[in-house]
Amino acid sequence: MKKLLNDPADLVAESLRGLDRAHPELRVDHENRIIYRADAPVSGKVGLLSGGGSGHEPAHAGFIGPGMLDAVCAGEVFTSPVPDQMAEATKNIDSGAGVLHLVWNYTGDVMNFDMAAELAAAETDTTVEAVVMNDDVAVEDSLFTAGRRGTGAAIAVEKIVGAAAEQGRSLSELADLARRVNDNSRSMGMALTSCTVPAKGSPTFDLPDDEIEIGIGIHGEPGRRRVPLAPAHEIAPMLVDPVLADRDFTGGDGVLVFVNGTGATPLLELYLMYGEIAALLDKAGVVPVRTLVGPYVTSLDMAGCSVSITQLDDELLRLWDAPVATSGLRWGM
Amino acid sequence: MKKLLNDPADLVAESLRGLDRAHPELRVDHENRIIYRADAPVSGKVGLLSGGGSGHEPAHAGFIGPGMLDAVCAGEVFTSPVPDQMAEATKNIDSGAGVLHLVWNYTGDVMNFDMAAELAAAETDTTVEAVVMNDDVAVEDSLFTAGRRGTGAAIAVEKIVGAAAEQGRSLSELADLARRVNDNSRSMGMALTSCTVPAKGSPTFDLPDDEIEIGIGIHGEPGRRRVPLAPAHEIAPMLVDPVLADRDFTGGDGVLVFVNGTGATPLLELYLMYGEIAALLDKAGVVPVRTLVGPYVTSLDMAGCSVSITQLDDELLRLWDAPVATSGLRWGM
Amino acid sequence: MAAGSPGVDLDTLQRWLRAFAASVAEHKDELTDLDAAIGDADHGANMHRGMSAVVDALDAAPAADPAALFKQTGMTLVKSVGGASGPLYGTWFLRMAPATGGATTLDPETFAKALRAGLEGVVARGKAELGDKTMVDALAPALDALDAALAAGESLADALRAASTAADEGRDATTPMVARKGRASYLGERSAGHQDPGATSAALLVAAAAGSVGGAVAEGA
Amino acid sequence: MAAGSPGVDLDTLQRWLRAFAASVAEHKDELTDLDAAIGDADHGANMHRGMSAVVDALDAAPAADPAALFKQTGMTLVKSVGGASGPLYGTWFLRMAPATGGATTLDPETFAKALRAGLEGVVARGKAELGDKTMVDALAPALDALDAALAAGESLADALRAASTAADEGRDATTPMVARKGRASYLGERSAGHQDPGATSAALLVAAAAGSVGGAVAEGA
Ligand SMILES: Nc1ncnc2c1ncn2[C@@H]1O[C@H](COP(=O)(O)OP(=O)(O)O)[C@@H](O)[C@H]1O
Ligand SMILES: Nc1ncnc2c1ncn2[C@@H]1O[C@H](COP(=O)(O)OP(=O)(O)O)[C@@H](O)[C@H]1O
Ligand SMILES: [Mg+2]
Ligand SMILES: [Mg+2]
Ligand SMILES: [Mg+2]
Ligand SMILES: [Mg+2]
Repeated sequence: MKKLLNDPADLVAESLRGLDRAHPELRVDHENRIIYRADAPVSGKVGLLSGGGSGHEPAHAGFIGPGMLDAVCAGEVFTSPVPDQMAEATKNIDSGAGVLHLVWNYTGDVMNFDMAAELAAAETDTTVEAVVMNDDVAVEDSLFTAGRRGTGAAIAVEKIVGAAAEQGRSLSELADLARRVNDNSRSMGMALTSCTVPAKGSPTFDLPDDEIEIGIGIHGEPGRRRVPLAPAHEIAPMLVDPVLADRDFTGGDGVLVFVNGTGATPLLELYLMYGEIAALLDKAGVVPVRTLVGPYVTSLDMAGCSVSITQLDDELLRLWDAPVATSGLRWGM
Repeated sequence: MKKLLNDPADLVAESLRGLDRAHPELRVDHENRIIYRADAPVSGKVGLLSGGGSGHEPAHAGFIGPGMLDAVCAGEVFTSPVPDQMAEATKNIDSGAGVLHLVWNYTGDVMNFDMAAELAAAETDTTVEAVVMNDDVAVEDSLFTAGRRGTGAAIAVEKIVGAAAEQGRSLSELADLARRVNDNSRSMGMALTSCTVPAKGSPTFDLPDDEIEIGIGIHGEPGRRRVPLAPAHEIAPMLVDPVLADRDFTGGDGVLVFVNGTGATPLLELYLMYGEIAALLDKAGVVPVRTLVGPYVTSLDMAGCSVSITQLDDELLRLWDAPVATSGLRWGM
Repeated sequence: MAAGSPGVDLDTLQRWLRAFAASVAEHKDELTDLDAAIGDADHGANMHRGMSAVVDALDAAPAADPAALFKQTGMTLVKSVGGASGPLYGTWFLRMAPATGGATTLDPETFAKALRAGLEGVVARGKAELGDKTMVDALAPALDALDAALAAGESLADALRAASTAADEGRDATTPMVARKGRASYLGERSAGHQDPGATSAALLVAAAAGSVGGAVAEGA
Repeated sequence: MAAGSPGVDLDTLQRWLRAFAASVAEHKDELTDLDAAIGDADHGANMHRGMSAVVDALDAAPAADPAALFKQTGMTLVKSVGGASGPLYGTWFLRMAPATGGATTLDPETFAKALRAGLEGVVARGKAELGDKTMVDALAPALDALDAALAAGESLADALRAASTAADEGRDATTPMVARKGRASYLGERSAGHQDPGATSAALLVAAAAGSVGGAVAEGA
């Protein structure tokens, strides 16, 4: 395993140390591994909390700041953070308007956020709502399983809800909005290579040189199926078709298309993939009005990509375009 | 070779197609492979042109926009663009105030930009100045060689000169400023793994699992030396020490520290590296006042990092902080 | 061995937790490799981090009675593990605590009742049913075997040995299953053919009980 | 073979360029592999892209005379290659053009003079000296051998064969050199022990001349 680290057991703590120094606009509670907007709690604003395992950078801490999240709890690599962290963060970002937990749908994350909400309810008088994000169409029989995974759509949810929170909307309005953006979103991913979890020290799965994983998760969980390595113009429909089959995206005011790099994929290739994807959307009568291309939700050093599509309407478009100032997404300020 | 592409020969053209669709704020001349600010030429403003081989994304097109570059010429992967492209771009971004070529110091880039300037002089009445950026301290005997490579410092040069150009400064003032920022900057890089050039289809160099390259270039050129794989706290001084030995960074108003990921390095690790680097700077009495951590000048899928340090003063700090709106760097607008 | 074995005291319970921690440390890579095949390659690291913290807590502040020990262990796991296994193993011990009824020495029935309460907590938290390819597939048969053996008048030591055998069989039975809970469920049919990591660590937990609690009780008998 | 061989006509020159293009295509991977060792792994792709464009241009619009042919070839290379080799090989042909003096058939001395002008262009553009481990290390000895052979009264065919031998020797001699120009110079001492890719393609260029120009002239003799 070749990585820029010292002891793998210290990776998350040491990385947070660097993040803290690099971003004076954030505040890091190293003991609890919570990263805050330096000015949290923001008076009158609902606090937005997310988080999850580490290894997805810039998610999650890269999306803290005006117009997006107020705090993030960092877990070990690919391991959900724990309820104590979440409860502590919840307390500290509550300005009295309540706190919204934006939870990526994984068994661990959901259970830990549940326990955190129970703790917060028992220990403080903070009102907490939780919205679970589950946009990954790779999981087919979601009814009798852990359900669909939360993947790229979270960026749209967190950005749009973040903008609405700055407007002073109420906790329940924001929870509804989060659910609406999540319902409007679908994602599908693929991997060319496995990632290597530092604590394990070797690739999570063996993928022969001539095969790729379709429907991969963001933690190196194997995908739905393996197919032979194919050119980009054949891979693109393997991602776009299941997304379009799952929801009608032809209405509304166009869509947000997010082509995500999983870590080791050159941006040069991601743009090429976006070209292939946009051509498929053209054919399907789906109109991309906003685009995001880059490594935003990574899986350590995995090579691959995912596509997330979010149906927009006038309101969502305005909220997407609203100013945001985080290290991962920034415009208008 | 596992990559998201079709025919490697079409990679750059197809990637530009996706880039074009993803960024309505840019204009792409596909025949000449030139990417422009949509509103170029900007009246009264000196035009800023850079470019180079592809494979370094977001460099170079990711730095086009208000407050930074006006146009970029894209070459084949790791191959300098050609004079015709540069001459055409030069003509199209000249609003009458002249054009500054910001050239990354590689034999090919320098010769092609030279020929472009000759072409532009012969064919139009555009005044062209060129500044060659050469910040890489890995190249030791630079006097009798092709000189030091242009690497991470270009981001500082292009950002700072871009801000000054928006203020309406003259071509010669901007050229002086570019030289000053370049002189104020030093860089050093390392690789954990080789990149794979798509047209070649296999890694440029073999690097055993227990060795790393110190002083690597941004095109997978082998570095100055190979050393055994080491923990991050031992790698950091291999980068920082030669930089600090080459220039005194203790004066002025602090420094900009730029920790660059070469492509496949997780941001989690880059932040850890920044923590190590910042600790070394503390010891050396060098004060980071601005920080940039992320994959800005990549080498396709190479895993590794580089550190660039730029001495700032009051003016450079203000220009660095000035608004910029590019897909790679954005703040204040 | 006759019925009416002596109870399980605090010391023995601590030995159980230490034995489980040692067993997890020993099988860390195996647990992670199992998780790599159908999950995210962290179960070994997760359990090791958690049980190391449990042992640290034991060393730092010995609990006053079994209830306190279980509570401290559960809270430590919830605080230090994360992921799916943290809340589940954490809940297991947290629910065991009140089920001891404050006793300082647990008679076999109380110990079995406490374990059963733990399992109910796991099921309440994770909603897994038998056959979903989770830790429940090792824990539930183990507790059934324990109850049955105790009901048949066997000693706690023997009953725990039976429980451990049942846990091992339950763990092995997860291999052909198609996962319906947790991360492995994303794989659908592809999850079949792989042993569940959580069922594997759960079998280690029961084996540790058979080894230390069973052993101590047997010695004490 | 006697002195006073017949001149080199347009057809023969075109055959030279096509032969070089074919040779580059054949050695593409070798050139790239050499560049991978001390450069950036693109020399084969660069030269192949350029010479394919040159052949396309020949097919599309045959040049009127040698000067036009060289100019078109040089411009095509400058336009299509990029990197270091594009401006250098481009300049080589661009500088050959005026040195033909507008002749439709080049006598051996004029051909040699044109090649020499090409070399001077390469040196003016790239500032490489002999021993810097570049294409100059193959080209300069080749032209020296050519001039010497012609001065000794040998036929152009023989003189080009001598030039090709000298180019090959010059190419081989780059192996122990420490690069002082181009990308390989970044490696310092580590560049020694590797053959220079540009010197390798340059030797192919001279060999193609010996094969086609030399061959044609010999046939015509
Ligand atoms: N809903 C659930 N109920 C019971 N056990 C579960 C459930 N979900 C997951 N598990 C158990 O947790 C194990 C995985 O634990 P771990 O790898 O530590 O967490 P994560 O899946 O969050 O990475 C699985 O092998 C399974 O036995
Ligand atoms: N200054 C120079 N003068 C002469 N030849 C040079 C010079 N710099 C580089 N070369 C030649 O160019 C070759 C590399 O060409 P190529 O790989 O196509 O370009 P790049 O180095 O830009 O990738 C080298 O092997 C060397 O022979
Ligand atoms: Mg996990
Ligand atoms: Mg090159
Ligand atoms: Mg796991
Ligand atoms: Mg090269």
